[in-house]
Amino acid sequence: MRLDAILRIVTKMLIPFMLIFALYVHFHGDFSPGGGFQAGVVIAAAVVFHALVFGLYPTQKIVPPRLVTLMMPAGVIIYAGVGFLTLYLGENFLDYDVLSHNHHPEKPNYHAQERGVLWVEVGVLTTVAGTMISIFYAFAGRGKGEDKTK
Amino acid sequence: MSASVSSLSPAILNLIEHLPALQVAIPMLGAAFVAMMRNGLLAWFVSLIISLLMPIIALFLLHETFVNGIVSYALGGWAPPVGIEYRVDVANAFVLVIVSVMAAITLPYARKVVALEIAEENRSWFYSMYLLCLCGLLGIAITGDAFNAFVFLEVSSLSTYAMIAMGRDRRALVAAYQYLIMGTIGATLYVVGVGLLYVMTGTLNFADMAVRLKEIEETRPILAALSFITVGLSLKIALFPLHKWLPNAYAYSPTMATVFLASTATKVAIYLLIRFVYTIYGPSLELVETSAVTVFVILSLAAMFIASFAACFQKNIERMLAFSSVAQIGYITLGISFAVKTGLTGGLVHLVNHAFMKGALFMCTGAMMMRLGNVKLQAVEGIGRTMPITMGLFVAAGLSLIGVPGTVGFVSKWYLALAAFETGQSWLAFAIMASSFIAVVYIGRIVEIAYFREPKGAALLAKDPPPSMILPMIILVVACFYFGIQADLTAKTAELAADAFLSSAQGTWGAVQ
Amino acid sequence: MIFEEFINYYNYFITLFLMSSGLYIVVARGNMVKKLVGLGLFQTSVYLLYLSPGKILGGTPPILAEGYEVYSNPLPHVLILTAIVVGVATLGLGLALVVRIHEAYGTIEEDEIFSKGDDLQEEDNKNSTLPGDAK
Amino acid sequence: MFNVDELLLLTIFIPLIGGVGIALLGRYPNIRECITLITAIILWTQVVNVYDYFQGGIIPKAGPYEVLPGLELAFNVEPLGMLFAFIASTLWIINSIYSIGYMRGNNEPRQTNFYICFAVSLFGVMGIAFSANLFTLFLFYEVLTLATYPLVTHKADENAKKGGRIYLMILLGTSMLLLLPAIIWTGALAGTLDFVPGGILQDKAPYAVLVLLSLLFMFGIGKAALMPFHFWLPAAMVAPTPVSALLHAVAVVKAGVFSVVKIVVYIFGIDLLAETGSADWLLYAAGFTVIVASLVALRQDNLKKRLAYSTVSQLSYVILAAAILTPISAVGAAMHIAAHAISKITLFFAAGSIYTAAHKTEISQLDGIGWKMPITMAAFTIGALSMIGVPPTAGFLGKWFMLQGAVSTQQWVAVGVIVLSTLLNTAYFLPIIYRAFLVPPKETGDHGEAPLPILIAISLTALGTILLFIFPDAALDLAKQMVGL
Amino acid sequence: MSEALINTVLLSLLACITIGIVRTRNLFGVVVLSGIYSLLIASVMMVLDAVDVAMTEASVGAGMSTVLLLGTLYLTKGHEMKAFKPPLLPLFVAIGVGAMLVYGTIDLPPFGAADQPVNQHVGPDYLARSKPETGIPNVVTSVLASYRGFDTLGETTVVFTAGIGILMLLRRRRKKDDTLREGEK
Repeated sequence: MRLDAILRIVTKMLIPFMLIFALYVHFHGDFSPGGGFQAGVVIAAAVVFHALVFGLYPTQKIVPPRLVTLMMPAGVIIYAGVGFLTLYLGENFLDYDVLSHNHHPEKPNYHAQERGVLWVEVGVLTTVAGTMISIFYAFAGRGKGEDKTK
Repeated sequence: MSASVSSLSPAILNLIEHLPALQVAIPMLGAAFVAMMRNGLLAWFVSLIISLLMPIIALFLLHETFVNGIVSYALGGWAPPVGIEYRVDVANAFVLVIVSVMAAITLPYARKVVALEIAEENRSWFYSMYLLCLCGLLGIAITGDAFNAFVFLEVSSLSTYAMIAMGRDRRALVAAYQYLIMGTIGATLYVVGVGLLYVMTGTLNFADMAVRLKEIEETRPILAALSFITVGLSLKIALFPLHKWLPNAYAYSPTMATVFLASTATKVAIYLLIRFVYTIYGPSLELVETSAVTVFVILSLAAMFIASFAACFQKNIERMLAFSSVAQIGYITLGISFAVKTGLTGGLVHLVNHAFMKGALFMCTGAMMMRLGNVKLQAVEGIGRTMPITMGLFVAAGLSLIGVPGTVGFVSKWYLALAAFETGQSWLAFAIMASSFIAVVYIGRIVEIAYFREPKGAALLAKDPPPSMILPMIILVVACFYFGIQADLTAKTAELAADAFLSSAQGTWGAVQ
Repeated sequence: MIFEEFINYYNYFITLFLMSSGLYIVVARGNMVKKLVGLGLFQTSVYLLYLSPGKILGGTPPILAEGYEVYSNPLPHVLILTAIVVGVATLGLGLALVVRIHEAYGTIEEDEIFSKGDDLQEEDNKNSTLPGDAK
Repeated sequence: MFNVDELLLLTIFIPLIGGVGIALLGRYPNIRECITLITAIILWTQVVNVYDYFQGGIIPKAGPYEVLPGLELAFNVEPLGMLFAFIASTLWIINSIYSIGYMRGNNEPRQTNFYICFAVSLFGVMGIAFSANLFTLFLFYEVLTLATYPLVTHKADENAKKGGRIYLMILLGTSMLLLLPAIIWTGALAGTLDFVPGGILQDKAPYAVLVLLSLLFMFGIGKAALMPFHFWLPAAMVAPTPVSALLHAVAVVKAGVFSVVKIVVYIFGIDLLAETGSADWLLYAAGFTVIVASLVALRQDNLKKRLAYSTVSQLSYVILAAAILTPISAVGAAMHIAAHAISKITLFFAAGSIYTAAHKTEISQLDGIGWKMPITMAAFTIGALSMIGVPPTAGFLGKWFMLQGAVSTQQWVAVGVIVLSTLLNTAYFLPIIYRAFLVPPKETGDHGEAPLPILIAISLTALGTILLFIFPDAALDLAKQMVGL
Repeated sequence: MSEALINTVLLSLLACITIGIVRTRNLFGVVVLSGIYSLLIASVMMVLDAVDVAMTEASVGAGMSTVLLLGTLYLTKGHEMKAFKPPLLPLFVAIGVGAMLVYGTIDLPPFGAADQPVNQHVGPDYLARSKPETGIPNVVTSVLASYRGFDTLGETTVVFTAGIGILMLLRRRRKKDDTLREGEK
């Protein structure tokens, strides 16, 4: 992957923007299209992009496979964890209303709902990004003949 | 929640109230944690704890449904139909108990075979897949929402494909691929059916759907939806002639996966089908008069005979048992298609009975596999002498499969044949008997090979598996006989479950507001 | 009038065309990658089936804002989001299996694989020595 | 110690307990065989105990234990069952003695398995004898089938495998495909499966269904060996002789005809069948079997095979007696069960004794053997006479009551069958006796009598054949109680 | 009406691409076509007001799936063999399912109507309740994460399941223990 310098510099400049875009997609999901899933895909795309330009090995140094592998269950744990937290606080599974300080069973609670939605979306993002990158690593690491990257 | 538990402390009471969510959420969270573990033994231990917890929750739920009828749980605190609802009656709880009990029995058995068959670094992931499969199956059985059922169907399916692909040799990969294709077609057809229903009713909640279907009655999208759902789920059930994936999938997957799937996976799909046919369509369609029932009877009969005959010609015991499973599924669907209480009870009680006997048979086969390297008929020659306990248990479970009186297989046959006479279709009773007699042939074949030939090769050195594997086998075989003599627990619960289905077909599953 | 009828049901016709084509590819083709693409088509048709009824002509996306009155139905969108994810998950797993099958058999054509053993049944497992000690 | 009901349950379970004991101590041959004998004797005393209670007017009952709604396990004592249990338990003692001699004399392998399965078979027999409803009967019927399968295939060679296959296929096949549907159908029609004097199907089923049911029941009980479901009996001849004795005399075929009689008397009811005529075909089917089986027996050179076909023929006597449908012929049926049991066991013991001592199996080899094995052949002669029905042997009694019944209702077909078959019996038994005593031996094989246990057993049964004729009262009383005479 | 017209045109294009996919035997061509297909269907989704879905389909269908397919083709073969079997059964199956769907859809409510059950029963509830109950203006997000949050948990689990499954199948092992799977080198 010895491509010319322009591509490498452009990539280096683009990737932060992609990540920022991912964060925008994630956190603005309440108001515009997007959310954890799409943001996760964008993050994964950024990593894939990096790997395509700089090679698998340098990318794996920055984003180690062990980390992305752990991200997959971590997202599920975050998501389900919110559910168990609401259970612990005495409401139904994934009933976010209870997540605020001044919780009244009957009154709707914007703050708590938004907080809950945010956290579960973080869970989705973690799992999706982790899975997508892992899958990419797995496919890329399984070269036709020898493992060139290792 | 109920008078019976009000005396308990508030914390416990709170927990009991949330049991439906815990039933699914615990294996899910457990799977995530197990996937993070590096140590296969630890992963097994955590899976074991979770698997032992599940039947306790399921039995609590069953008890709740005995006391209260229907237990409804609004996930996210949003009342249905806006939110997703878990709606448990005796019928669901019955299925939950079957699945979770089989899981709890499988896990102690699993440690040795998984250690033998699955590469070390994949072991914890394999257990994670198992827990996800369990989670998916329980999720399908417990949910009151058509789309939620699809999501959990996929959770269980994907984990199943992955587990099957971990089998002993390369054929497992092809088996997994075939199952993936068939399973996905099935799931997609199911979604199409649900989509049509959704377009016509505007809701995804089972109970709400049933109420609203009654208002619009028989329109063509509704009937098309029924056929899509039936065909889709029949693929998952492996109803003849959509069973092609099953023999390979069961024969080449790792032993633990075979044992667990054979005793649970198809059962849950059957439950979902009954739920649709009885609870959702029951109030609006005349069950008995639909010609679809005739088709179902014919397919069930075809499964009972053709698959049984196919079983007779298999050279591999696991494939033979897999074909026998297809035949046994035929009994269950036949029971359902009688559309009377006795028949439905027969079908439902066969769900649990078949889980017991097939679980036991596959466990014995797994033990043979462990000692002999394969379970082709030549390989098991003479093992009646060298592995007496395993083979003895195999024969005992085989008797149950044949339906000898005093075993659970007889109880199922009794109900089914009684239903045949009650509905005036006496010839079906003879068909049931004839097909179960074919089991004598294929079980008898193995008995002759195992007892009347001299052991050679690996069979000479083989010995019975360690106690951790024997014990689950014995438990299942004892269950096969105990519930054949004292069928109170299984048959009466199945009867109550049948009642629940039938009364839901009268539109009493409750409307939701 | 006929044109209107045509427009009214065009979505459903395309749905069933996609569905039939997808299913045709899955059943007729022996190439395992092609099959998975067909499976994808088959699943995609469902998206249309769900999304079409949710659309209200003259409506806007269900993002609440001042000045809009008619919104399309959000529920099908949510369901199809899930379905897309399920679809890609299935595709990924299927492709991973295809890669492994190619490594094991040297081909991804079903016909060639089955010709090596009648429906997988006859194949000998002479090399299936287990990693652990069986005794 | 136990109350009456527990006593009944205990009686049924004694053989099973004995079987467990044998399994646990199978390593020590002497102890193992002691346990067998002791169990047999305890069982006999218990059966006598139950009989005492029964004659004293107390009817022991156990159950019902509900398996599922409408399906119960239940036991009680009724005359025919009492008679059957008594015969079986008595003959088990003798058979055990004989087995010990035979199995040791022939150095058979896997003797522990043999004794275990034997005990379990007796468990099945006791269950059948004391069953109070069709389900219980069916359950133990199948227990008996499955427990005797390892016995039939005891030799574990190709022949044994084939014989066992036929044995299992016919017995399981008929019971599962015909008997079980019949039982379930009966349950669906009558709402109960209990054995009730006078039957439970009165006014419950139309004529056609009754005919169909009777066909299903009679052919479904494959153990009764009604043609064409008889050929498991010759096939099962591959088994060791004590097993053949068990099959033919003590347990299996007796369980078959016992079930037939029980179903005719307690499920259909004699009156119902006589009124509707729905079981008239049975008379002809049984008569056909009697004659044809006798003709086939004539042509057999293998001694055990000839005996086997004789059994097929004799069993159909019992069915014929039941099919005559008069109380007195039913008494004849019961008496014939007892008489045939004791005389046929004598004949089989004799065949086994010849095999053990002289290793001969064909009738043509038996020239002059009577002088070398006088006790054996004397016993054989008594048994054969009883089969023919010559007084003073037990076989006469059964035939006498049957004839009485047939004549009283003027069923000349039945009379003809009985007379003709008696002639045929004579024709296939007398030549054996003739050869044994009057034809000089061709070869000079050097053998004497069989081992002592065998001789003891064979003498006891031969004696029993005569004693049953002289003192028939106990058996006759029971038989008469059954039909309320 | 213009919405319906754009919709119609896009759908017709979709049908053409589908025919292309069925007929193409070069697998790279198939992958490219399926990428185009995904983009087209994403546009259809835009027209159908499903912006979230369109975004996902574009990134997943056109992006992720294509990358996966190309990766697979790189690891396997690029061309499809001619099928041995005559396509009668497949045609029958496809036509059967199609016919069933025709039968089923004829009575469906017409496209774009506001008065069908879907737009009467539960859907409007979300539109009406999202703002007051959760404060989230993007109703898709509120339904996805809150009202039907459990579905999304299940969906996340599906992704997780597939991910672990793929890793189990494809991850290079540290040691060569492949003796267990025959045929592999």
